[in-house]
Amino acid sequence: MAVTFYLMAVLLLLSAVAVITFKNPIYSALALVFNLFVVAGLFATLDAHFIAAVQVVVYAGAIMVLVMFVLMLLSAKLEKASPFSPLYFGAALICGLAFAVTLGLEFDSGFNSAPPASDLQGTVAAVGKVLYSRYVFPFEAASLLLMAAIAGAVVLARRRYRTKEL
Amino acid sequence: MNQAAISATIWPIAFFPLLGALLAYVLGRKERDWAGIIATAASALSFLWVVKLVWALPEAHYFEDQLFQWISLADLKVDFTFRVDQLSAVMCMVVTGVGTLIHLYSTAYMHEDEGRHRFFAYLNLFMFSMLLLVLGGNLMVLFIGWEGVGLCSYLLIGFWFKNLAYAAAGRKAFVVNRIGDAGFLLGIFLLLHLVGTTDFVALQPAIMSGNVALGTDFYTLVALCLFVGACGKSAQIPLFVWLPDAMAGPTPVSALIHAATMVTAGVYMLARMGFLFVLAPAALAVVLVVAVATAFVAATTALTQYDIKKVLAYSTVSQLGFMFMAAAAGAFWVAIFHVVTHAFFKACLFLGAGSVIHGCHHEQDMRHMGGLYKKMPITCITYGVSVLAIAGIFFFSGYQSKHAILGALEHWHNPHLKEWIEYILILVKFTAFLTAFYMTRSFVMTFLGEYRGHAHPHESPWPMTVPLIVLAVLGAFGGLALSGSLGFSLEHYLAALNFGAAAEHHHESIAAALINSWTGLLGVGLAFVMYTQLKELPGMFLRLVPPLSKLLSGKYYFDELYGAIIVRPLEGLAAFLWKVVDQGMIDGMVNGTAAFVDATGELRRITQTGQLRYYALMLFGATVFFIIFYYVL
Amino acid sequence: MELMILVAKVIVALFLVALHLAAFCTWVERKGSALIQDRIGANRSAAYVQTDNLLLKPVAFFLRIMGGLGVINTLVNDAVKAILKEDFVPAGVPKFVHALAPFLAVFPIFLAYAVVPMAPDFEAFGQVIRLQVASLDAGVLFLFAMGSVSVYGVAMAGWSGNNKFSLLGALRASAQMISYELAMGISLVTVILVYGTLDLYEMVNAQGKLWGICYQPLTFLILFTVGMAETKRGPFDLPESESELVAGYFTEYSGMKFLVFWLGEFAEIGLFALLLTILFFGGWNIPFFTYPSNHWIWAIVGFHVLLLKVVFFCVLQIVIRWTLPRFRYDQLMDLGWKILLPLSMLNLVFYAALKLSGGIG
Amino acid sequence: MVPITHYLILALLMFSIGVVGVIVRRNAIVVFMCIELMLNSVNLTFVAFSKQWGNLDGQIAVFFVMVVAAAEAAIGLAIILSVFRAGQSIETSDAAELKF
Repeated sequence: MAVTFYLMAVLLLLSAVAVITFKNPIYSALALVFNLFVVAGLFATLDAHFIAAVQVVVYAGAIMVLVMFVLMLLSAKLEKASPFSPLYFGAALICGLAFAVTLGLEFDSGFNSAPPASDLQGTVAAVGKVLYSRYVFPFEAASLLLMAAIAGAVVLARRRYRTKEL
Repeated sequence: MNQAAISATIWPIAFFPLLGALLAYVLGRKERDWAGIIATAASALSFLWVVKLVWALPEAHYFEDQLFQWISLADLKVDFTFRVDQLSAVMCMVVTGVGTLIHLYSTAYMHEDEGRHRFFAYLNLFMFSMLLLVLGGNLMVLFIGWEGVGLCSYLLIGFWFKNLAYAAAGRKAFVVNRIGDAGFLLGIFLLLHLVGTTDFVALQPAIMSGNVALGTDFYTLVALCLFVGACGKSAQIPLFVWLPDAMAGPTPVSALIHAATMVTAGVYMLARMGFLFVLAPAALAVVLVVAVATAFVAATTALTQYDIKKVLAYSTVSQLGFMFMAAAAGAFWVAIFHVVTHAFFKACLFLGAGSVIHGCHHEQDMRHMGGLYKKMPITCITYGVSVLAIAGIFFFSGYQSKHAILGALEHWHNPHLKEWIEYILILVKFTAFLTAFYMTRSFVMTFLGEYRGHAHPHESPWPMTVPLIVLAVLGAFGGLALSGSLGFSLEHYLAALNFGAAAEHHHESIAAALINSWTGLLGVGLAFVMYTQLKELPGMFLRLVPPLSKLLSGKYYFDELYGAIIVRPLEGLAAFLWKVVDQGMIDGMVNGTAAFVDATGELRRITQTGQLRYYALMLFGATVFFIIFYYVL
Repeated sequence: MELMILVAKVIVALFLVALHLAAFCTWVERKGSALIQDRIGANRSAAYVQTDNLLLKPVAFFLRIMGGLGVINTLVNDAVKAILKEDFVPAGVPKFVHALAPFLAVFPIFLAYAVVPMAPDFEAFGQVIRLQVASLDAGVLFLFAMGSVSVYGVAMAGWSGNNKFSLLGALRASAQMISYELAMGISLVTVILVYGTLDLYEMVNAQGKLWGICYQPLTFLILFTVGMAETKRGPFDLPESESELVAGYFTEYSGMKFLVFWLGEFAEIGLFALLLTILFFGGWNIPFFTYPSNHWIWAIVGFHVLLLKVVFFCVLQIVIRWTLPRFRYDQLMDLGWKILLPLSMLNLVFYAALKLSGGIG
Repeated sequence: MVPITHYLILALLMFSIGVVGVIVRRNAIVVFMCIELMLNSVNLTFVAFSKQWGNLDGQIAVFFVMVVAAAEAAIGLAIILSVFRAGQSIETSDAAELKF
């Protein structure tokens, strides 16, 4: 079990680094898809089966497909490569490291390293029961949010006036 | 009002003019001539409804029409109620009757004006407000009408608002009225606070029972407050200065609003609240002093005026003083009597003046008139009859009411001023003489002698002469008809206004009456002689006493006085507030804030690179900073 | 022991079912299309196999029969040809992605076979065995996830071809798949609602008395249509329409990689047939017959009953593909968004109301 | 079992990588993907805590994060498309005109 986790962890970090280092955004997207699958796997190791499945369906199956779709739509026209900016790279690296280190320091004080005590199973039935009882109003609100997002996307993406052809 | 209520439909009386105002404006925009017809019709309908109601009004009863509950706040309940009792009936008759005539007159007088749809809409709106005032069953409804007529007065004085002086006159009327209204409102609030109602029917027993915590002092206070309101509306010293200026409005407006109806609202209010005033003798004494002073000052000022409308205006102020004298003596029916007769002959005078002005192509200076009796016979005769009426010559209506006033003053039974009443009577009689004198003067200067102007005067068309004739007849015989001689006695009709004051009846012979009108005869005769035969005499007389003449032609310098003690300091304060407080401090603060934001914005602008990743860097950098700050430091 | 059973299951699922179905579909595609088009079709392979050896004579005869039916042509000749062909990779192509795409297209489909139960439980080796590689709690959800993931292979194939035909094909394919996924998801939810479970085995059990098709025909029709569109075949084959886009997203593929796409497509047909059978046609259930025990004999019977039904649906899909003309692209989108999606939503509401009123379940 | 701390550190590292990506990259879609990376690392902590405390609320939170992410993807990509139409570029550094 532990081996699976560490293997996944390594893959996760590698793919995450790949996301931000690939020059070609399509490769970044592929790396991210892989990353998301690994996250789903990590969810599975935490017995969150439903969330793992939803992760694959929503993230990998919908969001990233959309991203890929847009990338493919635009990629032929995106020849310009971003010039590398050492200033930003350095600043970002320092920022990220400081972030990791300062938050990591907190773990010393806050948590012991005892393994999880609960035998919680995130099955469809279990999650569904909580979702449709305690969280039914947020759930409905989420449906409204999605509706608004659909409407917004349609309005934004519709070509209202003819600009230069894509 | 120890009378029984009968419910009846009263609201159409006020509703017709309101509808008329709307229609006259809306339809008048398309076709100007419709406005006059609509407005006159609305006014006439209202008059007919009043006649119908008054005809059916039994003795010692009143009609009541409770429309809806207007205000409901905790304990305070105010109903929107209309009532027609005898007092209201008389006022309604005058307002709608004279009003209709003046509407008819205006259709001809205003027939060339571009804005006449506006004019008639205002006029009907005024009728509506005035009817609200006299029909209102409590002080609150009365006050709506009170403010409504003030508004219409303002609108109509400034009707030709393109003339800045006219617009300023309207403003002056409005502002001066506000001062009076403040007093009136205070009175209403005091009543509300201490008695808890403003309904007349409920108020009267409450006041007369004397169960008010503060007693007579309270009565005096409230009475004085209300009188301040009446002073403003009815142009008494010290708030009379607006009325002469109000002549800026079209002449029918002067006739209707500033002679016949609106300015008598103060008298009506006093009569309405008579039960309160009779319990406050001190207040009544104040009323008497103010009334006599007003009558005298106005009459003397009128002597030196050359503008025909100004003469009439000062005359109105003076006559209003007479009305208040009657009220001060507790003879409220007499006050109303004079209101009615005054409405007849003063409306006739104003309309006659309007006819002259109309005929002389908007000439108002009497020095440029004269000899008009040949050109405008009807106007001349009606004007002459009205002059005799206002002069108080027996049997004309003015004699009846003025005689009643003098009679009421002779029976002064107020503990205050008891010892002065003799002298006051002399002054009043002298004022009556002056009235006859200056009115005859205006008649002579206008109609007799040779024409001194350059226009081509002509007689007015029938819509103007018919009201003149009707009003002249009323002015001649109206007083007699109301005095009881012909079987109808206004005194008896308004018996409810008799709050224990001694009602003395003295039947007099015609000879005695003629003798009693000696002041009027003297004034008329003297003026006639002085202005037809001895034309140098008035000038000589004025030159003999230069300070007096200056004082008179300067209208006692009331405007200048107010200018010096009220307007100038206020202007100074306003200038200070404007230049120093508003422009300096407040604008400075606002502009300073803006300048500060502007300056800091310029600084912040440097950090706005528009680069997303720069913002992201700042965001995460700040997060890191705060984490470090919190955990490490 | 456990491991061996698992391996056996995988072999059954992958080789006995998935690959067999794919092969069978390929043959039906070839020979069936010839039948429909009144051609003879492939019949020459092994036509001249002759032998003098008496023992081998039946074998030669069998081969000749197979050759005459086109089986050898389809399964052997074509496969050999594809494997031996040059694996041509165009210039300027991201090679890794190009190579990865076909396998990404096929992988989720074969993975999906893992959660499908193939036969009633039976007892062997002292334990109850279920012929299902992974008995997932959320079996339908997994199927759906795999369906949505299979877009990647198509999209990457089209993009990595560095060819406008393949890119257009990929765009069409992914748009089509995304569009029809909505109706598919909602219809699956309807099915879940009706059976009250996400477990495919439980669903089959629920149809012991009455097949699902009897009381949810509309759901079946929607899912069947969506399945045709998801496999990008039949009248929905716009992403690879020869007359417009050469071969769509796999224009730049040849040899083995092309074969893999081919395989994936037919495996998907088989998968959908399997799914429809399990959801609506009672799986291995036989009308008016209940399996008397969980003896392994009955498991084999059930397995073949299931396969029979699956074969029927495979053939049905291929027949439709060769019968109906192709849609126009706007018609395709209209069908997906304006007809199937609202219809499936209404359908869901209807069954939800029915369930709420106690009509079913 | 692996202790929760390891999950948390893993999530932290992934989050930091996402942060660096957001700052360094200029392609709007890649920036968007980096944000997804960060969201996912947070999801991981949610699920890990959920397991730790035996409470499903964490998984519910993940569910809602996914809903928001889906909405964000729809709107975000539509905006990126609009930006591209307007300026023929999805570089964030090119969309810097609205700065004062």
